[in-house]
Amino acid sequence: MSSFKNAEAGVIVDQLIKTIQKERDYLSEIDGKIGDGDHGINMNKGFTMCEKKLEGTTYNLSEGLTTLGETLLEDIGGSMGPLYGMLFDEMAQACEDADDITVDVFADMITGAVEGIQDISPAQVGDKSLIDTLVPAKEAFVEAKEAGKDFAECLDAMNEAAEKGWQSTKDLVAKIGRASRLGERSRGVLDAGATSCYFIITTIGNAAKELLA
Amino acid sequence: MSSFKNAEAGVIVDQLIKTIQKERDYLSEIDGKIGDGDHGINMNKGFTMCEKKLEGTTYNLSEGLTTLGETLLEDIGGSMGPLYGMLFDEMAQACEDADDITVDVFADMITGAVEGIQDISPAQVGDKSLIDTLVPAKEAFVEAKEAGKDFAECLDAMNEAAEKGWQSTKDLVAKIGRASRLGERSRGVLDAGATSCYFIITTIGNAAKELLA
Amino acid sequence: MKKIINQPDNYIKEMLEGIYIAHKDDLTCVDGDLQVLVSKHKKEGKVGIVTGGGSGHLPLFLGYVGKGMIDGCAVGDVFQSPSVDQAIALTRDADQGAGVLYIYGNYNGDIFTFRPAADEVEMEDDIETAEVLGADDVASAGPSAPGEKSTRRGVAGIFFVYKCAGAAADKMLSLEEVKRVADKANNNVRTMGVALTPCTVPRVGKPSFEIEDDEMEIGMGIHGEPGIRRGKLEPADQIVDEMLEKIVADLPYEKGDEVAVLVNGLGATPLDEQYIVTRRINQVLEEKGISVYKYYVGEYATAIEMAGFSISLLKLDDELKEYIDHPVDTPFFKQV
Amino acid sequence: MKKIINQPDNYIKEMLEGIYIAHKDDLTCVDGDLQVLVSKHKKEGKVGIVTGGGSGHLPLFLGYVGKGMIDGCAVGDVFQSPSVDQAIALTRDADQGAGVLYIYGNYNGDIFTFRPAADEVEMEDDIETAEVLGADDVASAGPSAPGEKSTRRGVAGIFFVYKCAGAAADKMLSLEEVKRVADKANNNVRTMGVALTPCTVPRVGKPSFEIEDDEMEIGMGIHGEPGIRRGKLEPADQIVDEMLEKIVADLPYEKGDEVAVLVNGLGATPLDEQYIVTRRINQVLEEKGISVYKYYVGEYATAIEMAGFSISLLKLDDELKEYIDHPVDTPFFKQV
Ligand SMILES: Nc1ncnc2c1ncn2[C@@H]1O[C@H](COP(=O)(O)OP(=O)(O)O)[C@@H](O)[C@H]1O
Ligand SMILES: Nc1ncnc2c1ncn2[C@@H]1O[C@H](COP(=O)(O)OP(=O)(O)O)[C@@H](O)[C@H]1O
Ligand SMILES: [Mg+2]
Ligand SMILES: [Mg+2]
Ligand SMILES: [Mg+2]
Ligand SMILES: [Mg+2]
Repeated sequence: MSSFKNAEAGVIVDQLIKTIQKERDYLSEIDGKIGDGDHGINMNKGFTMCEKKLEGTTYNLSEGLTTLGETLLEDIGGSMGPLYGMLFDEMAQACEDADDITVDVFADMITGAVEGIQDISPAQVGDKSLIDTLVPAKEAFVEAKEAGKDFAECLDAMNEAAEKGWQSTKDLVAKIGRASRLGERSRGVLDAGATSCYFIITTIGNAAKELLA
Repeated sequence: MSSFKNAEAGVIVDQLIKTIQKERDYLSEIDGKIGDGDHGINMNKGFTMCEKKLEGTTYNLSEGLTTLGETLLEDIGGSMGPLYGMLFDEMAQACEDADDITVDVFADMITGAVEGIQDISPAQVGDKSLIDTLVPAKEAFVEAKEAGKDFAECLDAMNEAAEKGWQSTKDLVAKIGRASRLGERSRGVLDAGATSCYFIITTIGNAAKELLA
Repeated sequence: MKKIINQPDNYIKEMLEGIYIAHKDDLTCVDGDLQVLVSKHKKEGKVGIVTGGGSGHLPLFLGYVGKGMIDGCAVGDVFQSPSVDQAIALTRDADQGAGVLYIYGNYNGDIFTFRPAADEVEMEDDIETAEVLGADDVASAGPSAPGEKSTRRGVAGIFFVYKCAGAAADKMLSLEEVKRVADKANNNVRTMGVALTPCTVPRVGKPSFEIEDDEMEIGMGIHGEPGIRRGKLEPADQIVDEMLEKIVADLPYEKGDEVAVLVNGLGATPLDEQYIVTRRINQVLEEKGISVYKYYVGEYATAIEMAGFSISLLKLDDELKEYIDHPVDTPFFKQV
Repeated sequence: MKKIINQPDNYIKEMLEGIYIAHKDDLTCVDGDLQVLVSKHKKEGKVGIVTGGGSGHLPLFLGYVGKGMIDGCAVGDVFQSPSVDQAIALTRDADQGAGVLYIYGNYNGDIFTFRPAADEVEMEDDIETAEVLGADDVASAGPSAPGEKSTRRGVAGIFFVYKCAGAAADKMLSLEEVKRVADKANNNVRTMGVALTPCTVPRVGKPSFEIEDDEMEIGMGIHGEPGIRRGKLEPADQIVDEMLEKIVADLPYEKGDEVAVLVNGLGATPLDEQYIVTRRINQVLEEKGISVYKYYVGEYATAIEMAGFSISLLKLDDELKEYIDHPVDTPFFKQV
């Protein structure tokens, strides 16, 4: 198939919640190396809060993402609440009028995700943040689409680029966030936000592929 | 000889100061077991302060003891300042009018020492304090004198009793001072004050014997 | 983690419950949200001053809510910013008809919280707002070029910004004027800290970093952010000398200047040590010909149970002196 | 020993130098002896109240010297009584023509200090004196029979004795009356503490005792004197419940009673935890039908850098309430 139904894709949000819950300790562990060790805790708190809000309701993809974005924005402080809050909010807006999530709609969603973050954060690729996962992932998707690849192939390209971007943070010196105070000492370990962003992107990518299959 | 000159016995005070300085760490170590670990520090501070006051002056036994008692009383806080302060003050008073320190004068001195302490402290033999060294030492001296022993023999009896009294504190449960809060937990170790008192008594005893010889 | 707490998840909630109980005549919360803490003592027509940020720094931030200082605080989880919604509710409540000034530390999360909140209340409620970002930590980054955004983080020096701006607002100055005073204090304050031990965020459960038994870290931030030098613990006087050297050179504070000094304990360091430090600061400043108008010594901005302290200098002029002297009555800080 | 100090031998001297610098308008020393600290604010005809004891408990003891509270303090070395001579000089200075009340903790060394001093000034200077010995720690010994000397040690509860007696003196009551008020407060206050970590006396250089990473000791004294039970660290609520059980039963405090509560941090324990504790105290007292007139929360009587806290309850009547409410202005404690 070349698209999937918005109405049937609420499951993508469920998968996101499960993934973050599963990776909670790993995310904190990574954050502990050059940050303050709470990234998994923060993320899990927000995503689990969203899970509770969604419980017993029915929701399509855009509604699920809206709730996730709002929960992060309204109830979760720290850097992550606003950053991921904006990301999911923009993704939701990009698909709220679409019955079918096509490759074009998804391109708008991932582009919106990047814009949502960049709206509030000055972080650039190479600063060692979630941007290092997100921006290449978006670019790979858009390039693949422009090269005429089908939706599933575009998602593969996105997933691959997300992983590469994530791994690239290992050799970077942090220029943003807490770790930036460490200077050279921040080199040699992965960035926590880039890691959670990798899980988020690939979870969405894989879940979307299943819906396409 | 059956007596020694007050005028020549200032050396007894010198010996006392040296002994306490030498035993500083040992006294603190013992105090550390059931007290707060500062007994050697407190004692050393007072005795060294007295050393400084005496420096470059000439003094007989009663003058030396007066300075020692006053220093402890005036400048050293804690329990030890007043207790040993009174002890040396009373010893000094008991010999200040004597040119010769005879067995009778010394009996008055050691009796005064006990009274000096008991004037301010309710501690009894068996309470695990310096009283457990001091009182038997005094009693042994007085008994020996009444039994007609000579001065040196009386001093031997005093020294022996001081050691026995000191050692007796090991099996006692503290009923006074900081360690009394420990109850049964205070049994099994020597008392710090009884230890310093043993050093003080036997230093005086031995120095006096040398002066008699 | 050796703490007197219940479930780490309830840490903030239970702490705030205790605060509202102990200070029930002076503090209350907005719409039942414990994390939106405001003074009970309103003053019609006064500029509202609000703040916020992560918990774990008591008496900072909420401790300065009260008469003569600030009006409210959005309280985040430990070392976490509060949410945008909380900042909005706070601003609405704190507005007493003359606009609201945000004073908060220069941290990512806090900026992400207060800027959207300001946009919202300006649009929705027509509340005029302004902001001043505390950025006093000389160890956290180099000075910024004139007109450029500071990359320094805010630490204990924000106390002086609250103090001066709070007094200006209490004297019924306009929002523009109160912001000017806050900016002046902010631009004239510099801070540096030293840490001896780490702290443990309850929800994390383990120390924020490791440090040897004989080491200190000069310049460490109040969340355990790395400082500028880790080395063997030195005598107090040497530590003070090194810190003051950096602080004084930064503004710079010069011969003939008059300053207020804040000696701030980070949590576990006893007052005794803070006064030993005060003594040395006085010696050094005297040598440099800088005179001290007033000392503040104690715990003003902590890092949970971290051992260490910070020194803040505020350069004074006649106007700031007047504001420094202004009386304050808050549950956590009083000046008669 | 991880402390911000210079030579341990100079600890007290340098700490006091810092205090005199920071509070130069309010505090001074007698005859150049830094350890004899007095208020600069005399009040002719007022009963003088003085205290003293070992250092290491800031703001206790000297921190309460000032308007509306006490007049002076003889400052000993860390955990050591001051000397008799210092107590004498203190008393002479503090006498404002109406006699002097000694309020100090029930410790050997302090008794050995103040009793001879009182004898001396009564004989030599014709100063009338009286004494009240703080003995509020219910964990330190059983209650004493009526008329018998208490064997309990004095801890944080002495704050309430200063507060009430200080107010009574400030209202120009006679020595006899001020002593009566001090006795009343003293007889109606009970305290219990819990410690999580030891403290290190600078001149000793090593911790006062050992305790496992997951252990606490309930009832420990403010010099590290052993408590009544050592066990695994428990949730805050359980610790509070156990402490309150003992405290409430001791006086006993009964349904319908009104109390003031002091939640006191021992040094390293953050304010956050003290407020979590406050919250639980309020729940328990509410259940028991005991109402709280006022809470005091913070560091009032520390044990250098020990982690832990104590709870003190003061049973109030109308007279004590009036004294509790009386304003105070000291460098370390202010009540508006
Ligand atoms: N300004 C920013 N822009 C983009 N990403 C950021 C920014 N600040 C922080 N991050 C990301 O946030 C991650 C840390 O998140 P988290 O631990 O939850 O927050 P905190 O740093 O407040 O503890 C970093 O690894 C980084 O990827
Ligand atoms: N009331 C007392 N009477 C007699 N001896 C006492 C009394 N109180 C304490 N001591 C003695 O003091 C010793 C401890 O002295 P030291 O460590 O110098 O003082 P502190 O207990 O104040 O630290 C104890 O071992 C005990 O022998
Ligand atoms: Mg983090
Ligand atoms: Mg001792
Ligand atoms: Mg503290
Ligand atoms: Mg402290």
